[in-house]
Amino acid sequence: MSGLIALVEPILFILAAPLLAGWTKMVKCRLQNRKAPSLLQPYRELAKLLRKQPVVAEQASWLFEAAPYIVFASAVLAAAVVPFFAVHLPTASIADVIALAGFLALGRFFLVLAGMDVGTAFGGMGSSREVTIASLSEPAMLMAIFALAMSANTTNLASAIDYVLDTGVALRPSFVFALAGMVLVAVAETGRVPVDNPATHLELTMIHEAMVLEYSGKYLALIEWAGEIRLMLYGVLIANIFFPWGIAEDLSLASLGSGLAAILLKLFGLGALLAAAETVFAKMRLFRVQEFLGFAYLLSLLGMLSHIILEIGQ
Amino acid sequence: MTALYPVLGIPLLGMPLLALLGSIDKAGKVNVYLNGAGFLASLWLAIEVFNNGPMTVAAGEFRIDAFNVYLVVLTTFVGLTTAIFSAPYMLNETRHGRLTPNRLRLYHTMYQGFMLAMLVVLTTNNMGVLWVAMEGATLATVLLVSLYRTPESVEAAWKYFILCGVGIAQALFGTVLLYFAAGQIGTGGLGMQWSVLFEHAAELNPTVLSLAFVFLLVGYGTKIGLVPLHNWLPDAHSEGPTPMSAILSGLLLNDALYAVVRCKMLVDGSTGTHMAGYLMMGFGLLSFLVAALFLHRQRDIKRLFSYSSIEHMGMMTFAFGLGGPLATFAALMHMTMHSLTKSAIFVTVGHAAQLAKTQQLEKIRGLIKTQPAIGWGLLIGTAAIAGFPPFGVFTSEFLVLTATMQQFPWLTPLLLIGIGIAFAGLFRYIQPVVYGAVPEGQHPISANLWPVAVHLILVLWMGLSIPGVLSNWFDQATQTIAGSSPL
Amino acid sequence: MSLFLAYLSVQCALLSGALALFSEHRMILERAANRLAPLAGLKEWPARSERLFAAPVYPRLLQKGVFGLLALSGLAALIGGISALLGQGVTVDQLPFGLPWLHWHVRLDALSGFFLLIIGLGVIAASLYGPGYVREYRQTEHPLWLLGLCTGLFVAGMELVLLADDAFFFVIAWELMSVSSYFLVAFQHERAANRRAAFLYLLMAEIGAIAIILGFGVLAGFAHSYSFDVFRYTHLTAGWGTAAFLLALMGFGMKAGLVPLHAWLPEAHPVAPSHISALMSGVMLKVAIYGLMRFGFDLLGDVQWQWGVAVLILGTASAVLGVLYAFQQNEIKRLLAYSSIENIGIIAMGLGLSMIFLGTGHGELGVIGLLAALYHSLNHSVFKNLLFLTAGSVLHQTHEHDLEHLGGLVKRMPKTAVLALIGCLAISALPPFNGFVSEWLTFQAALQSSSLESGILRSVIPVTAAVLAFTGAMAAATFAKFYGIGFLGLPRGRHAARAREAAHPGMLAGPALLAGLCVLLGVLPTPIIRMLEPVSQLLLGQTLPSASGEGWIWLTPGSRTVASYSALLVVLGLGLAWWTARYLIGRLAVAEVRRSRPWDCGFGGLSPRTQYTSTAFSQPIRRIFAPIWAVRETIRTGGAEALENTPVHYALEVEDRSWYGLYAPAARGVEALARRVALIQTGSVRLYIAYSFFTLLLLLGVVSG
Amino acid sequence: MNVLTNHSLYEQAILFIAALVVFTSFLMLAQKRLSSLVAVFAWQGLLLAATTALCAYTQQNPHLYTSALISLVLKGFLIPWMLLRLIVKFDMHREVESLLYPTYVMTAAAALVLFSYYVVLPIEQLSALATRNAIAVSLAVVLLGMLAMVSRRQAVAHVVGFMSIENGLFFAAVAATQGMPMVVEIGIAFDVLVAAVVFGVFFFHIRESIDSLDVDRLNRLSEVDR
Repeated sequence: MSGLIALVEPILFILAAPLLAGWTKMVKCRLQNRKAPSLLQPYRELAKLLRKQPVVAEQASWLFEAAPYIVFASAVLAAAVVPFFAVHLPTASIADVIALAGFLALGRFFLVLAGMDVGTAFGGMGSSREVTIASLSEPAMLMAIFALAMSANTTNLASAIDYVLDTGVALRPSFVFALAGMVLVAVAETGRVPVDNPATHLELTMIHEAMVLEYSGKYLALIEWAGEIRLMLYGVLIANIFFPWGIAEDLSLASLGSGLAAILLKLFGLGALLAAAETVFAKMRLFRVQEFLGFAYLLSLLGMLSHIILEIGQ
Repeated sequence: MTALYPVLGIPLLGMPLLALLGSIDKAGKVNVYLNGAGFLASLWLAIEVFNNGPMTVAAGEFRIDAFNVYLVVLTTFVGLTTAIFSAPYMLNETRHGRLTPNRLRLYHTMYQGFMLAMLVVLTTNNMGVLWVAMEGATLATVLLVSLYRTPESVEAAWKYFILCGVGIAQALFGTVLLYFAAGQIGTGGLGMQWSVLFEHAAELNPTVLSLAFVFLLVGYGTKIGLVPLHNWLPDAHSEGPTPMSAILSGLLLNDALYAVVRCKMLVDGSTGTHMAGYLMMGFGLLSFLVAALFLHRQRDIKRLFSYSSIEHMGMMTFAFGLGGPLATFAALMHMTMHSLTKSAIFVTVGHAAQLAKTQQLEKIRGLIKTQPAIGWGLLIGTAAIAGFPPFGVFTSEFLVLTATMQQFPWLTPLLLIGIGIAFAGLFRYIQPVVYGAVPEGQHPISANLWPVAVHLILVLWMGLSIPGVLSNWFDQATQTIAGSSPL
Repeated sequence: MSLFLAYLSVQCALLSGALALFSEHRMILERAANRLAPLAGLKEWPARSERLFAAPVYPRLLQKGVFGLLALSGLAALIGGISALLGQGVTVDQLPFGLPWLHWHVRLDALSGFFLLIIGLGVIAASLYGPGYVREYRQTEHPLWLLGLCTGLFVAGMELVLLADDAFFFVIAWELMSVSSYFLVAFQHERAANRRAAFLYLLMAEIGAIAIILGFGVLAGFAHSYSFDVFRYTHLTAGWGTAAFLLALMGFGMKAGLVPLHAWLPEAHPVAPSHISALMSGVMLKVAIYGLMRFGFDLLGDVQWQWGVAVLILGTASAVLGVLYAFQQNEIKRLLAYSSIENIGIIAMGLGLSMIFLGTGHGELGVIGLLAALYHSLNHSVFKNLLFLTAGSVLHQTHEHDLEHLGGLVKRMPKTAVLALIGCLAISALPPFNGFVSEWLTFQAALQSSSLESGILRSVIPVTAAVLAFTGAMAAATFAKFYGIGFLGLPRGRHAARAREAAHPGMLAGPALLAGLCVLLGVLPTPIIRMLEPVSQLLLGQTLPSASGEGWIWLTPGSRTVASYSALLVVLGLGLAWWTARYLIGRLAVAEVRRSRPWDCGFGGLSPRTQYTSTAFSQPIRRIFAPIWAVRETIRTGGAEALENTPVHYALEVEDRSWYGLYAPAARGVEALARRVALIQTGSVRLYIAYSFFTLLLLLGVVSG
Repeated sequence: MNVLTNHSLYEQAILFIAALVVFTSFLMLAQKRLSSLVAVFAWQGLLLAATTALCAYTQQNPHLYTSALISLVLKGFLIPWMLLRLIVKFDMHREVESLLYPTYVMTAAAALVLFSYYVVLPIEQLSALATRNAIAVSLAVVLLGMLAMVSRRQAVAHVVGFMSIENGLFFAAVAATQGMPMVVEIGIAFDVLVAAVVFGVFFFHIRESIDSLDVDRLNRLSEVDR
């Protein structure tokens, strides 16, 4: 049974990822009084890209063609170790949350390299900006995670969720701050407004899109999909760590089903919030991003300090 | 018949011999043979002492024990190797027209005269004779300093002469006071003999001896080159012919220090306090630090190394002042290592100056490319003198440091800072000299680097492992001086 | 057995050096043989020797022998180190060198065994790589004998440091290591910059050695002996213990390159021949770490947590500043050198954490920190060696060390490029490579701070962990730049465009060996951690049984619920995902890949010059963290006409702030002091007499007063 | 207690001569002309010889007569004569050297005499000899000689100062210890002679190189930034 779950959970995760992207887009369009595409539009786009003939620059090396697979595989692996609708995911102990950050970094590393492989100005620019943002967001994210890990005394996601479930609903300042920090990081890491705009191809503002500008066809499909998985991943992380209630704590079908429903519900909520935020805020200049991420880091730090100062003695 | 006679006799006969032959081309060779014979004789003497223990010769006028016999061997050895170096070097100088045959004759004669004076200083038992010989050494070398007759060399020689003359006069006053103190306890005419004084040290009047020691320290300290009495030293070393710098640095300074240590032994026996030791430590440390700083302001390559001599003499003086078996052992070893290394360095420096046709540090460049043997010799020698292991200088410095650490821990940082500053001072100048591209007009010359190789290999060997004979020897000398053994 | 191998290794290294010396100066060898042979009774030797020495194979044989012996030395060190680690025993010996009352004490235990293993690995790789690399020196006038001799001495020196069991021998070996590597740094001494680097290196090595000697001096002052054995049983007062530790930290930190004592490192490492840079960065720095461990844990004992805080803070500063500086470098070997500072910082963080836990009585947590430090030492030596060697290949094939002139090598030198990529991944701490494992362990150690009593420590340590996270991300950025600019894209210069794969097989075999290790150490951390247990047993008196408690594929420093990582499954998972994706897309996507020109916004004229440059790549970070560097940016435009196209000259210098803050003032201070002191040497003989006169009066006054 | 009454006539004579020796040292400090400086030096040598002879007579010590002879010949005649010849040769016998701060020098000299007495005081209590004050006197002469060297710029004056230091030493040897062993005395005398010759040689060299005998102009070898 647990082996099956280990197989089904990631597959479901991966398959559901474009759905979240579609939902976010839909809500955003609605909020902006536009006509929304279908919820399934991302799936259609993936299918279209997969069918199209990929064009690869003649000076590209093998790395250019390998990178999308690595990006995708690392995203899939990350998806496989995050408890999605059941806490006790058998694969979860392969990697803890630090390793999870490592998987994401691995994917990004190759994406950055791929951006520089063709030797165009856009690619290099995108890569440069990407590493800049990543280097700022990664410590903030780990800081947020540490705040949690120190209270739960674990870096294993399953154990951490267990801990939150066990302690029940409590208004912990550390959690609040860490959550806020985590949300900001998630926005930056998934390339959403106000840090980046996935919908623009304006050279002065592009970050992620500049990197992948040369990609087309199946390669672009893989990268897009990996991006959607990553968005979902952050959503799941936030949902399951900070609001784990409803997640399946045993492997009975009923609880699994309710767990799935709960997480989907939570994700839809988060997606709507994201869309709302993207509607309200404008994209920042690149050199304002540091302030944004600095703020995220500060929040996470506050979270950890408040854990130490306020919570440990109790 | 003891080997002392040939040891002293050879230079004594060598003087008139070279006064006759000194101007011919072969004179250098004759000088080498004379020194070689002297070295063999000194080895013989060493074996005698080693087998039979301390001995006195000629009604107690000469006394050989472990302390001075090893310095005798060192003196004749460095004398020999420097003579080997000097033969082609001085010939070269004559060929380049820097010297006339008559001055070459003077040089060779005085070389032997200097050796004689040094050996008498070491072997005599009579404090008066010691003084006479020390003054004799000044007289023998002072004309060598001005051998080139340049304004600078004349100036250097004059300063050397006046300062050492005045200094040594003070030592004579100290000697008179010693004799006076001995007269008080009725030793009669023997009161000048060191062994007699040492035997009765406890009976000698401590006040007189303290005063005497001040005079002796200032007097012989001038010759050691202790700051602030050192001013003649860099001038004399840099302006004289290089072989002379080698023996001045390698031998004269040692012998002056030897005299001070002998005096200290007497004073310690009399006063029973550490006064003499403290004085020596103070002077030693001051010399060490000041000389280390001076290294940073040099323009002349020989001057650079003469300040390094002051620095090392300071360290030895400090170590002897520290007393105790460990420090004494270290100081004895450092004397040997410094002599060997510094004379080797001066040999390479002489060649370097000859091939670059200048002593100015800024103009000597790219030695390794010009003539690898000289460049490497200089670089390795400098590394050795800067105290890098596994060269012996490091071993002795390490021992000094640990001895200091045990007795005066708060002085060790000063010593170490001094070592660091001195190191930086040496290498900042030597590195550009040996490395880099060859400047124009710098060509290889015929050079005899065997002395350098032999010296450095000896220093390296002793750094890795002190041979049993030698360590025994140092040990005996340490027992003579400090009364106990570090072993 | 292990000690024998260690001796063998030292001897082989020395022999290799001697052989190098003689291969150039064969005359010495021949003459000696001709002299000695008749003495040994070989009557017909002269005739034979002439034939032997005239044979054309003979010089080549000698040159092969140099690196062959070096490889043998490395192999012996490797095996000796492993057997010392596994044997768990302590072997002691005495060598008949040194002072008459203090022979060289030798000791091989688990700690020295582990570092011996690191040396062995580095030396093997270098000796595989070296023959090809030094070939080009043969055409120039650089003396190969010097390179070989000093390499041999250098390796022997490092090994002797590990074997030394008394202070005297230790310092000798230490300095042997420094001096021989100094000659290697100064090897190409025509360039003034190299000379300056060598001088700085030697000077700082000397100052470091002085600090170490002082540290030992404090110990010896209490122990009245130089022997480490006595040190171990000597207990110092807390104040003196701290003094000794701080001195040792300064001395070893200077060699290891801890900020702010690092100034020599980025100067000296790049200018040595590349396989030497690899040894210096990859191996010698670890010897310094060894010294710190030996001194702090073993000799001093009684670890105080304040020491740990000092080490942790220095380590954190080194890590973050090292990587920030590395990111701004355009010179490949300089970049790698700064990255060494970063990694040493990470190792120091592990050590510091270990000390903090040990000092506060949480020995079992201290083990995690120690293991992290040890493991990162091993890892860093492997991947930094690898990167230096591949950088060396690039340098060798292109003669370019500036990233701005490189590019496109992934096509011109495909094998080297793959190896370099592995190195970059490993050093960027990306799973499943080895760098990740040790950083992960460091994080785990840091996260245990919640069990400390002191609130300050509890809050400081996680902050350093977050800094470590930043460091990791920056390291990835740095090596993305290194690889992206250097190997990918279009060649930015003539030399890069004409580069070819290195011809000598050793130049690929050496790095390949290391790359394999990067993967192996990344995938199988648990058995390696098991191997390290004797070290922690030796230093801390306890091990971490739980680390491998869940079987060999799981790495669980605490318990399985606290944290777990299984690199092997990660690799399998990645492979599975990749394969599945490939398979499915192969089924679904029908169209073949088409090759075409890249998108040029319709303007055309894409050229290597329009690529993003290295300077540009690092610009955002440079702007964000501007105060960290001393940045001098000059933009010079040619003409004044507003609408004219004029050439713009852009120059950027990014300099180390520590120069202006620490080193330059110190140098100026010495200069000023020397100027003051020189005032006594006025040249006036009357004044000199007056010195003598007043000295005399003063002393007389003192004595009679 | 009156010191003088305790001594024999000879001893009183020796003390008197000792006072004269110190006086000559003072005179040397004040001489502006080189030739009169040398003359004073010669007088000091003669006084020294006289003291030695007196000591020899009082103590019935024959070898002190030899010493007296040596110092008479060497210090009283030979060296002053050599110096005078050189001065004439260099055409300096009419030259007048301006002394630096003569009053200060004189005050300092007086202080030095006091200082020597203070230093030697502990020793004074030891000696049974009437000549015990001689140590203080000779120390004063030595110090005054050095003061002369510090305060004068003429190389000739330096030599005279140097020689007067030797005189002081010699005085100490004779008066305080009844002379040194013969071999030492001869050695010292030999050294002094050679030194005098060498000094003569140097005058020529210095004059050749700096065209004067002013030692303040011997300042090429300096390490002060200029």
